[in-house]
Order: sequence, then C-alpha cells, then structure tokens
Amino acid sequence: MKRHYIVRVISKLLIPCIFLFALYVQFHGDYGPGGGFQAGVIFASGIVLYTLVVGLDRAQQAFHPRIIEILVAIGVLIYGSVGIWCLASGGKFLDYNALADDPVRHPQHGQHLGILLVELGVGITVAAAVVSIFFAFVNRGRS
Amino acid sequence: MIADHLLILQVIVPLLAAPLCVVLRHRMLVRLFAVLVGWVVFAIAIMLLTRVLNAGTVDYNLGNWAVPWGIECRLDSLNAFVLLIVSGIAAVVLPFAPHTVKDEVSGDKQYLFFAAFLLCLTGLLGITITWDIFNMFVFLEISSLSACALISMGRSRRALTAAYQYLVMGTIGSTFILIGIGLMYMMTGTLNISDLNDRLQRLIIVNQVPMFVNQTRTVIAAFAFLTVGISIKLALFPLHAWLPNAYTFAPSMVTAFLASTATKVSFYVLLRVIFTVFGVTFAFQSMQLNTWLMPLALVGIYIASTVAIYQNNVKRLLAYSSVAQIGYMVLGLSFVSVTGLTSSIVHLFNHALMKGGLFLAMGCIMLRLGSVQLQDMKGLGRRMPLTMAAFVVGGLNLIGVPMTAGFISKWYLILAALEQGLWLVAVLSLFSSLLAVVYVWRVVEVAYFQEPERPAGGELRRLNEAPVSMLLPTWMILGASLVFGVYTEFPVGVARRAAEMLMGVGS
Amino acid sequence: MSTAIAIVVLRDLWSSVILSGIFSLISAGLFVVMDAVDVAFTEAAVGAGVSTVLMLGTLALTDTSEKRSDRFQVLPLLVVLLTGAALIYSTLDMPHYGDPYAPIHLGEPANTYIYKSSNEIGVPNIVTSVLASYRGYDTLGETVVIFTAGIGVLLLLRRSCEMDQEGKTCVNEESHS
Amino acid sequence: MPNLGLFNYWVVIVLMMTGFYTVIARGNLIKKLIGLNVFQVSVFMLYISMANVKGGTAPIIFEGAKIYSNPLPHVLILTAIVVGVSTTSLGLALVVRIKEAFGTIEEDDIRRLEEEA
Repeated sequence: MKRHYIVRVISKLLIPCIFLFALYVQFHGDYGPGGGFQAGVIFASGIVLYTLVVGLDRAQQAFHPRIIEILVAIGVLIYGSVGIWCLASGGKFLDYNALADDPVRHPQHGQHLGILLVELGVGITVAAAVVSIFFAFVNRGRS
Repeated sequence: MIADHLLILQVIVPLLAAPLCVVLRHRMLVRLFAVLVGWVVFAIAIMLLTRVLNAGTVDYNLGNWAVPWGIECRLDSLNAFVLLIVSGIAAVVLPFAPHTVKDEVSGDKQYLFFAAFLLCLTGLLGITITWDIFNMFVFLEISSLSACALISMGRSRRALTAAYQYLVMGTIGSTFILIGIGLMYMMTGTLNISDLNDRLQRLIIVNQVPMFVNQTRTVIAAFAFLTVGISIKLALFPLHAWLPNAYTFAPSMVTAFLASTATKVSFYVLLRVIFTVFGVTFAFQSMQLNTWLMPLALVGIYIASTVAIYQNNVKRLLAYSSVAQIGYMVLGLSFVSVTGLTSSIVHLFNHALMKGGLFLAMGCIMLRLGSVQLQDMKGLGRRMPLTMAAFVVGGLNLIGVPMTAGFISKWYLILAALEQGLWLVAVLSLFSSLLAVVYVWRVVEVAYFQEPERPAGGELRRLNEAPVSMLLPTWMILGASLVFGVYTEFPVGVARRAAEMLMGVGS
Repeated sequence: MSTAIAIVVLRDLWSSVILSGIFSLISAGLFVVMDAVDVAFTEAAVGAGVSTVLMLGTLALTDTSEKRSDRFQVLPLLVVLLTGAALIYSTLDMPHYGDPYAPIHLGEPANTYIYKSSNEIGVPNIVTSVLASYRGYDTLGETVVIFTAGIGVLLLLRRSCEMDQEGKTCVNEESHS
Repeated sequence: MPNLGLFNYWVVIVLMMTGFYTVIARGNLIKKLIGLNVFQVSVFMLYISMANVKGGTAPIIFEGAKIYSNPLPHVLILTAIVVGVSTTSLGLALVVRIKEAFGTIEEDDIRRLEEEA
C-alpha cells in the first residue's frame, strides 16, 4: 500500500468525512432517517477503510482490539443502565418520561434524553462489534 | 420498590451481567460472578412463582406504554413454571462449570464463554416472560445465536459442523416464525399476544359474514408457518436433524444446559402459540392439529428410541432419547385435554431434571475418562461409583420406574389417553418404555458387568471420582427428580393449573 | 429478481457474493420506493456493506468456487414448492398492496404511533420514536443480538493469546490455570 | 383483475423460495449462507410491502403530509436486519473454522470425512 499515493490521499480525505457523516447520522436520527444503528455501521466502515489503507497492525494500534471489545460491552451497558436509571427515577424499565425534570408537563424532555442515550449505546455497540468481527476475520487470515 | 420490577429484572440481570463479564475479564471473577448471577436469577424466579401462585398473573408494561403500543411482559402459572425450570437448571449448571470449561475452552476465552452462556440464559428467560410475539422472536435469536457459539466450543472438530447445522436449521426455523408473525400481523395489526387472540377470534367469527369471505386463509398459512418454525426449534420428530449432533459434540455443560432448557422453552412457545394466540377452537377444530401431531409424536418416539439403542456414543444415545421424550410431550398436547396437557407440562419439568442430571453425569465421565464411547466405559461402575449411580438414577427416570419423577409424567400421559378411550395409544406409549429399558440397560451392563480392558501389559489407569463441585450439582438435580417422584403435589399442582388455564377451564 | 436467480445458478462464489451485495442494494432501492427510508438505509449499509465485506473476507480464507454436484435432489425442490404454494395460498386473502383499509393501518397501534407520537415523544421521525421508545425493549434485544454475534465470532476466530502483542501475559495465564 | 394488487407479494414469494432453495439444496456452506441472506431479505420485503399505503410518504412527520406508511413494520425489520447480519457473521466465522478443520467447505466432502473418522 505504500506506493498507492492516490488511494492513500483520497482515503485520508475520505475517512474524516465518513466519521463526520456517522456522527451526523447518529444525532440526526430524530429528524431524518438514521439513528444509532446506521451510524454505527458507517463509523465501522470508516475504520475498515482505515485498516485497508494503513494495514492491520497500525489499525490495531489505533483501535486496540481489547478496547473495541470493551466498547461492545459498554454500549449494551449504556442501554441497560438507561433502563435501570428509569427504574431508579421511579418509572418502569425504559420509561424515559421518568428522566424528565418535570415528567407531568414536559415528558418529551425525558423522551429526548432517553432516546439520545439509547441510540448512543446502540451506535457504540454496533460500531465496535462490526470492527471487532472484521479484525477477527482479518487476523485469522494472517497467521 | 424492587418487588414491582422483579419480572423485568429476571431478564435484565443476566442481560447486563453478560457485558459485565466481558469488562471484568478476569477468569476467577467471571466464574464467581456468573454463579452469583445464576443464583440471583433463580431466586427471582422462585419469588415470581410464589407470587403468581398466590396472586395470579403478573403484568409489566415496558416503558410504561400501555398495550398495544408498548411491549408487555406477563407471567402466568405456565411461564412462571418454565421460568423456574430454566433458571433452576442454570443455577445448578453454573457451579458445575469451572472444571469442564477449563478442560474444553482455552483460558483467555473463558470470559467470552461465560458471557455467551449468560446471553443464552437471557434469551431463554426473555422468550418465556414476554407477551409480545415479535419480542419473542428477538429473544429466540439471542438464545439460538449464543447457543450456536457455545456448541461450537466442543472439543471435536465435528462440533463446528454441528453448530453450523444448528445455525442454518435454526435460522430457517426462525425465518418461518418471522413469516408467520408477518402474516398474522398483516391480518390483525397487532403483536401483543392477548390482542392477537382477540382479533383473530373476531376474524374467525367475521368470516361467516359474506363481506370477508374466507378472510382466514392468510391466518391458516400463518398458523402453519409458526407451527413448522417452532417445530424445527423444538426438534419435533421429522425436523430433529440438528439435535443429535449438537448435543453430542457440544461441551458437556452446554449440552446439559441446552438439553434441559432450550427445547423446553420451544415447547412452551408451541403451547403459547397454539393455545393462547390461536385458541383451542381454531387449532384443533378448524385445523385438526391433533390428528397430525399424534401420529408424528408416536412415530417419533419409536424411531428415536430405536435409533438410540444402536448408538455407541452415550451422549448421542441420550440425545436421541431426548427426541423421543419431546415426542411424549407433544403426545400429551395432542390429547387436547387438561390431563394430557398436565402430563406434557409435568414431563417438561421432569425431563429437564433427568436429562440435565444425565448429561451432567456425562460431563463427569468426560472429564475423568476423556471419552463417552460405550466401549471405554467398561467397568466404570466400580471406577466412578457415584457418577454411575447418578446415571442409573437418571436412567430409571427415563424408563419411568415408580417412585421416580419419570413415572409421574408417564402415569398422567396414560391416564389422559385412557380418558379419551385411546387404548392403542396408551398401550403404545407404555410399550415404548421398554425401548428405554433397552438403551439404558446397554450402558448399565457395560459399566457394571464388564471388566475394563487392560492395556497390553500395562496397569489400568487409576480414575478418580469426579470433583465434588461437579458431583454435587449432578446429584442435586437427580435428587430433585426423586423427590418430585414421591412428593408430586408441587409439579403436578402447578402443571394442572397451567393446563386448566390453557384449556380455558377453571380459574 | 434475475440477480437472485443468478446467485443460485452461478458456481463461482466471488460472483455470487458480489451479486448478493447487489441484491441487497437493489432491495434497499425497493425499500425507498416503498417509503421505508430507515430500513433502506440500514439494508444498504448492512446487507450491501457489512455482509459483503465479511463474505469476501471469508472467501479469502476459504475456497472461491463451488464444487459441481451432479445429483439432482428432489426433496429440497418439493419442500420449496410446498412452502411457496402455502405462501401463495396465504396471499389470496391478503389486503392488496397499498390498501389504506388494511387491518394494520386501521385502528391501533398504528394510529397512535402516527398521530400522537409527536406529542408524546416529540421526535419527528416516527420510526425512531417507535424503535427507541415504544418498542425500546426490542431494540435492547437487538443490541444484545449484535453483542452476541460479536462474542460468538471472537470465541470462534480469535486465536488464544493473540491479544497481547508481547505474548507474555497470556503464557503466564495459561500456566497457572 | 382483482388480484393485481397481490402481484407485489407474489414476486416477493418467488424471491423467498429462490433463497430457501439455495439454503436447503446447495452443498457449499457459503452458498447456503448467501441463500439464507436472500431468503431473509425477501421476508423483509414482505413486511415492508404491507406497511405501504397508497399516496403515503415515509413516516417522518413534516408539514403538508397527511398519510404516512405504517412505521411499525419498519421498526420490526430494522431489528430483523440486525438479527440477519449477526447470523451471517456467526455463520461465516463457523465456515472459516470448518475450512481450517476439514480443508473443505463442501457439505458432501465434510460428511465423508466425518464418517471416516
């Protein structure tokens, strides 16, 4: 890959855009199509492209498999703890209304917060899971 | 406060414990943690069952959305009972784990193994408590994907192909279920189980009015797809191809867990879909489901038991016997009577105990002997007396000898057959026990009445009895099957209540 | 549709994998036509993207062409025809495509999702509000499914002791197990 | 032609059966997974077809739109897509391991090797 300047330069330009787009999709899911799941996949595809360009070793230095693996778990934990937080705030499991400061008059605030956090959890899990699956396949092929 | 949320905690505790395992990572910590989670889950299940028995069904609306908008979880005497079985087996199997897992899974992957195990438990519990048919599909997938990963951890390379076969068959099954759910949803517009039942009944009644001529053809197809899909998951006789390999090659602890829970939960799903979603009238009067199921169950019992007799791998022998036992459960269902259903549900409970115990005993043998081939087990009765005694107890259960739990379920099955005047069926199911005698006897004969072959010139390898942490769970679970063979009020009582509820009689 | 048939006929696995990617992409297009933008987005990213990449990765590790088997199997064909017939039979009573009076569009829960969600949740994208709030528990399950897949693949594919590049920690772990 | 409105479903069914046939008739393990994919995607189409309403738009609320297609099947299918890709990735991982262990990914060859062992 060292000599493929065009590929390297274009990807270097492209990868930040992909990450940015992923973030857009992540946080704009309330208004347009998209959400945590799609954003996660796009984010992961950015990392996959990075791996293809710089090679597995450097990619794994930047995104250490152990950390990725923990992130997969963290995403699920975020989702679950939002549910638990709702329990603790006196609501039912995943009852985001309970998260609002004023659940009676402005339940939407709680809903917004809940959806945001939950989508974040989904995004993290999906991105990390896809990347770790990809790394697992590539690693297997090397040795 | 926690008491109100027990129902959802039943699923959430193992669900969150799984990612925590990945974060914890340390081998000892993860092991202890998993055992702890297993016990907590079991304790919750006991509390829930007592509550259901005392106060009737328990509801929980997730996100506090009323049905049909949100997802509902509901517990009645049937699924509370299944919950008890699944979590009980998990609580017993988890302490059993360390020795066998150390043997079968490499050290730095053990936390993943336990995480997968907890996920499988989550999936099974989730299927059991949910009252939303699509949610059921989601948890079904959690349990079957994690089960597939667990099966593939077996020592032999054939574990891989077994897992692949399980994955493909399972996915076909769940896609069929998905089609069935889709068709049903199309005709009713809802996914909640009570709502579905309501609207389906209305469809069937409206059907008489000319405006909706034959509106039910789609529903009939939905019923067919759901039944076939679940039957694949259940490993009902002609669709059982995945089961023997999966049970034979999976790690011992996984076999013990799956054999005593996964098919049981599938059977629960079958009951739920047939009785609660579609209703007795539709399933058995319009569709005549029982005329299909009864011969299938009987043929399944005979063929699987006969095949079991010719197996030389004892795990495989027990796997085929499982296929036969599923036949008994379905046979009980096909009588469409309270007694028949009681026998099915009691057998669900008893078979979970006996097969769990038997496969745990196999795990002990695998650990010490390194093989479960029949010819290697010669003289094992004297070399590992406690383990083999456990096997004998389990075997007696399988045959259905009086004073064991197995006897109770057979008794009710035959009672149900006689109730309907089906003499032939009663005689046939009694006679099929003889086949069980044959395959259990084969193992017992080899283990107790044959001398172990000494390696040429050398001394026989000394075998230690399995460690206490493995023997204790094995005996606990088989001991329970003996206790419930004598004190039958508990399982039979709960099962009868559940059966009456399903048939729509009594409370 | 021709793509799908080509997938079955072709022996060369590279082509079938690429074709299955194309198939997913076309179906994503169809989803857009049928007003399911969120689903289309996901299908394009997942079906055409992730699945194809993983399949290509697998091909790189295994064989690229399929062995020809001469025997013609009757049973699978029979099963498929039977299933297909059952499905066609089921369509005869279905509400027609786009029929606004189909049961799923009338009454609950669809109407509340459409007309009340902006008030109850305050999010314009109804799919998001149903996904994350009304049926949030399903989505939790979905996240767990992905997590399960991740764990399963790691269990299967990660070689023991390859996590640490130095390799010293895992040797120790093995020895005192 | 009263049944023209069902044409969409029939195409979907043909696709489904194509995928299903690939799964159960083909001996190559990867091909089976591809077939499974096609099968599942076609089922997704069944769901999305039923969600559609004539004259409706995508279920994102904006000024001027009155009729929306039904969001619930979309949500269900989003979940199902995720389940599908999870299954595929796990299946592929198994295929890789099978290739390493048996040296082949043809069902017939594997069965022969298993019987020899």
